Amino acid sequence: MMQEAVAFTPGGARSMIAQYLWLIPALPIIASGVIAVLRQSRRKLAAGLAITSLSVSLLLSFIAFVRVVGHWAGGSVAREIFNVTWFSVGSAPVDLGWVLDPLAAIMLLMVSFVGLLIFIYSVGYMAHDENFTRFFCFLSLFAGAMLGVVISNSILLLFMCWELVGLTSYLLIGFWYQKPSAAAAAKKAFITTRVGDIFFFLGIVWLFSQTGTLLFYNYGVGSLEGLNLANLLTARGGLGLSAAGAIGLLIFAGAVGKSGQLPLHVWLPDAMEGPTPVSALIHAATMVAAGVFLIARVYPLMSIGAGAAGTTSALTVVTWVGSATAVFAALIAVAQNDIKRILAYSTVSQLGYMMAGLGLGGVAVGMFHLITHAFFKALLFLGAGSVIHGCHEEQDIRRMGGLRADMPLTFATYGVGMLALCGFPIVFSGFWSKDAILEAAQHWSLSKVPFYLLVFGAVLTAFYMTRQVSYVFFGYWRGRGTAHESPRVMTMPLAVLAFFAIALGAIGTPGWPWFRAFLENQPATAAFYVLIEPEFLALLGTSTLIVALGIGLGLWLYGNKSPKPETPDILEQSAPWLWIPLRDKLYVDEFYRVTFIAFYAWWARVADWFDRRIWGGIVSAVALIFGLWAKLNRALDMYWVDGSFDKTCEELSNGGGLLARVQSGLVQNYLRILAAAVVALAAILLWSSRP
Amino acid sequence: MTALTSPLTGYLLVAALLFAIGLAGALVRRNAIMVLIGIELMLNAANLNFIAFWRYGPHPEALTGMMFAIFSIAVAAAEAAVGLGLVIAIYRHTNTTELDKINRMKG
Amino acid sequence: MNVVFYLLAALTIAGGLAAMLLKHLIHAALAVTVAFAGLALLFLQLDAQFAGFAQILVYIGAVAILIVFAILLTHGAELPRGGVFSGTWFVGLAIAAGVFAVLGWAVLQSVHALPQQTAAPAVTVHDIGNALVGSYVLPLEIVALLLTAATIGAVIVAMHEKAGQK
Amino acid sequence: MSATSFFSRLDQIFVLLRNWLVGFLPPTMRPAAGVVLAVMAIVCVFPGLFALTTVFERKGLGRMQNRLGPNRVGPFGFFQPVADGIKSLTKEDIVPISADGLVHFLAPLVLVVTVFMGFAVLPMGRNMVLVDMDAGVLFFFAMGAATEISVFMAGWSSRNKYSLLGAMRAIAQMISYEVVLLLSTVSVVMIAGSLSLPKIIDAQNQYSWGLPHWYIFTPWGLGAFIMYAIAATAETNRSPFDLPEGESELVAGYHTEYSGFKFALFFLGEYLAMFSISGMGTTLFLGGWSAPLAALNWIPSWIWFFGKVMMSIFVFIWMRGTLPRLRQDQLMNFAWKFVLPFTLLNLLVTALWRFLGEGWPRWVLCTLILAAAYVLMGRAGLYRKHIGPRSYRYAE
Repeated sequence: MMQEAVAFTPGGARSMIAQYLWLIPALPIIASGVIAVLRQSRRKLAAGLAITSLSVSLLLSFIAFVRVVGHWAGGSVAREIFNVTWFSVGSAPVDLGWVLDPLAAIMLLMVSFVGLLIFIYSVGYMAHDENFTRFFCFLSLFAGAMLGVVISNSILLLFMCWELVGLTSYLLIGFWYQKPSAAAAAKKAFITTRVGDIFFFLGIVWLFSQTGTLLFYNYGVGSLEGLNLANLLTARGGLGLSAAGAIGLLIFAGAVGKSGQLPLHVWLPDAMEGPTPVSALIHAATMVAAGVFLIARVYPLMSIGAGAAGTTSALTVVTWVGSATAVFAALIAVAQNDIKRILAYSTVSQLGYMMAGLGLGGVAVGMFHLITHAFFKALLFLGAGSVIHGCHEEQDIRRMGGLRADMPLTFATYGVGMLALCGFPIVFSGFWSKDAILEAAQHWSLSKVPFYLLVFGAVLTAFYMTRQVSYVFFGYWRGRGTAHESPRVMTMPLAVLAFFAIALGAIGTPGWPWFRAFLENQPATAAFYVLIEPEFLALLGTSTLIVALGIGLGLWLYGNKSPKPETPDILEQSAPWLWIPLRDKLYVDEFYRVTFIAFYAWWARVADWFDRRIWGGIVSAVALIFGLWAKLNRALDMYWVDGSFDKTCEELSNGGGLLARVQSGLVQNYLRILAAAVVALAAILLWSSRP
Repeated sequence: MTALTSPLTGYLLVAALLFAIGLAGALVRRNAIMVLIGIELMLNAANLNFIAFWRYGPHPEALTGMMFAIFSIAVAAAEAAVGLGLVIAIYRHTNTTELDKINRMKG
Repeated sequence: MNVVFYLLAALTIAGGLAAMLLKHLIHAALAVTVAFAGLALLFLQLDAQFAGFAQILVYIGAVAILIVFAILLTHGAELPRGGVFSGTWFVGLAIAAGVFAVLGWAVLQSVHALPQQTAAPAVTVHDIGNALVGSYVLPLEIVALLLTAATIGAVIVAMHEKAGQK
Repeated sequence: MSATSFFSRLDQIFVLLRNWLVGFLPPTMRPAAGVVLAVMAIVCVFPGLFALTTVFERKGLGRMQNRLGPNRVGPFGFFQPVADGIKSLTKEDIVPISADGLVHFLAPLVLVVTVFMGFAVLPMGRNMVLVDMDAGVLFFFAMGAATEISVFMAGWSSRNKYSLLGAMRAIAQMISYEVVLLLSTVSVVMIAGSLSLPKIIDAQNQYSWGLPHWYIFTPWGLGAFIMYAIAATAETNRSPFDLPEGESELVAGYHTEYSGFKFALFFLGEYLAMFSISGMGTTLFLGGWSAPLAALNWIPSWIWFFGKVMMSIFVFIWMRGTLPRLRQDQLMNFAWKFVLPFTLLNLLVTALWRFLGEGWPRWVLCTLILAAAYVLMGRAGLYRKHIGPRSYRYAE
């Protein structure tokens, strides 16, 4: 099969790396398989295997990246694909394949790099866990699956890896399954994402039935290129959408589930029950971003047929959902006291930013924020992990404080992450990526509302991050025992991530939009004059204002005064009407509980009731009737005892005996009767069908 | 007789005869193993039909009959294995393999 | 309709008949082996090399041996007292005759309707292989599963019960 | 004439000879006559080889057990087989009174015939194959499977518990190892992409840097060859798998009750089976009649073929002189718990090899996997003390 696939690809000039791209996901998966069979005591070996395999993947990803950059700089088309026909059902071939293009290359690099850092970090973090090997088995399985999502060129393969990722996330959230809360959270995450995945799968099926191919790119006959795409545009999709739009929305539903967008965001905060490295890797940097990546991958589907407004209904939906999520989650984050929950809600809101960026400004804008966010949010989570580690598994920020003295390195790096998240101007990468989104929102033709929403969200982000930092690192120590700095193996990754949280901004400034050019496959031109144009300066001013407002507000309310853990929050004292709902996460969970869950419970009860009452009732009724009948018979017997009755009985029993003789239990009798019947049937048929 | 001018007819008749023989064996022999052998014969007769139709049919390149025969050979092997295993198990329970002695529904 | 066909047909039928008539089970098993061989040769006569060899491999190599083993394991080698034919053998014979009558009649009825391809089909093993892993891949997988299940099942069924489990 | 043409003639000498002989006949009869000639050649050559081999085996075993082998009849006792032949022909042919006459008579014939059939598809030299069958490999193994029934006939018909036990053992062993035999062949078929033996040889008959592309020189090929060799030894009931005729336990296995010419036929049949299965192994893994070095191509192909076959025969004899006999349960466990799993693994590796396509990665990957598997297995064995260094206790 393989050979044939190679044979009929025109222009077989395919680089080695593109051909062996599958090794990148395969290595971690193999490693996890090996780790799975290791004995629990082989901790070093397990960690070593996982880290080695992932670093090899990182190396390969880097080679691939260089390769793509070379293509791009060379001006040739920067997409290499490699397809394999897995098997074919009837005439429809089921194709798998992988693609190496700027999008994939960037993601590969990001995932394997951040993943590697987090692997290293977890060696320290999980050092005292007895299920160390299991942890690394799951973790590297996840890494492999995630890399698979990134490179896959066939929507089926993508879906497989997607589900695998979901599975590992489930396993890792429930890693400490002794904790009922963890088990519950795992189940919640799994089921909630299923809801989205069902729609996703429908989308896949529809796409396949429309285009007849599972491949995204296949030299002009893939589902995202050439004629197929045009047909998708013309085909009707219902609700006044084109098929492309409808399928895009279905796929977007999958993305909503995976990356916690508005209706389905509830699982992400609970997912923080898992170990912190998991939260950092899966629920901040990579997996939740997979949804965004998915939209970026199928962007042609979403964006085709853009009207005069320069956007499509699908993209509009994406935008609105994104910006709504951004503000919604940011609001909730303001009133949380669990250090990881705050970060989780901030993740949700940042994902909203990315979605909005995709909807407003296209792939480059969304992806840029994805990449930068991956770094600084991973940084924040790992920092939070280090804080938790240092405070003896304490997660309530009200029971911390003054840590800047005790854990200087963590504090410094955390500060960097926080500023990057707030989008502190010029210096930090977060600024540039968020700025790009805001700019895109400002120029959006349909409505200005998303812009205002996003701006408000930015203020809130700055605010709650300031609140958290001043709670954790300033004031004086309010926890039990004394805090201590984490081991080197944990702080080193923090430092590296912090460096990137700053440096990454350089590749995406309006002055030198290398990232955008790379993703959109145009030559990158440095235009530093943009940086001093009034327009940009105005934007710079506004965002500076935003950040300043947020941070200032935060400092004014929380700065350096450290209230007793028991005393209610300042906002709660001043504005309980605002605080209470926010603290209770705007009652989304409660809402679901009283609507969907209640509905299902009710339905179950109904079914149960049916079983008991109706069917059971029927049965007992029948029994009753027969009982009556029997009584009647007895009465008849009493009044009507005579020979004829006995005779009938005899006849009946004889007839029964005759019939019973057929049921002799002799197999050959049955066979005989069967054969005779067949003969008779065949004879009749033949006779009737005789010319 | 003119019927046998077509080679296919000959094969079909042979297959029919073989099938009948197998059926007869399955019906008249008392030993379970012989019944199984009879069934094997019937299966083979069916295979012969498939192959013959494949050979003389209009589309031999479609391989349908051939494939059917191959698959049925594989399935027949499985059937023989399971059937004989059952016979042996029955023999363990009721010390006999003669079907007209095995008429109780529970061993 | 050449002489080879008649010979092979005679061999096959003779084998089948002997298998069904011989009193001794082992003889019957050997006779049925002859019938299998005859069928394999008939397949070759029909230009179905692959099927023919598969037939030899599976039936003579495996099924026949399996049958023989079963016979020896169930002491089928010694002759039963009550004769080898069931009491109502004539019924069975009549039904079988009926089947043959119907089938033969049908065949002879439809002589003129039968296809008359005379050119030997040019089908190589390569084509068969491609078909097996191509359009027939699903049946292939299913048969693989079936065979695995059958193997395990046969082993479990024929396994000795533990004491007290019976 | 020039040397090259001379050697090419020498290479094709038998083919030319046949064509020359056939030339005397009218054209209509030529193909049939050619086949008949080839069959006659096979029927004459291999029994001759068998005669030689018996002498060699007895002398070789003698050397290994440092004693002289047969050395009375003729120079160095090389006419021993002649004497044996005369003896077996003149001996009385005893049939036990209670034996099943017909079956007892048919068994050796079935064996010899089916074994001879196997040679029909073996290419013994360039253009020296009796029938180039499209499904040659399948045919070969079908014939191999058919021999089992003859073994059973022999064992069962002679109404002798030793014979029956021997036959049962032989069949159980043959069936178990036939699976391995076929599976290890499948990997070759997978790579060569054909069931026809000449095609398989052509696939191996290429040279890079003067070295041949024999399958034994690939990781999976080596593994498959090892498994094939084990299975072949068991399939031909040779030591250490010679339980079916373990003389210390059952007198002579399934041919205990045979004497005279029928016994000779069994003897012949077993050695022919050895030849054919060695020829098959040669064809599948050792490049058949192709020369081991490009430089040696001038040597006639049939010399290479028979040389390789005799080499493997020698290995058979060597093993017989070296290894102790297994126990029945050991035999079965070995078949199902060690050989079969590794053959399957080997098959997977072959598939991987095919999948990876040209290039160095497939060498590295396949070698790593197989080596890892074998090493791990050895470790496991040592770990659980199943295999590994034995400790002997000597009587003091």
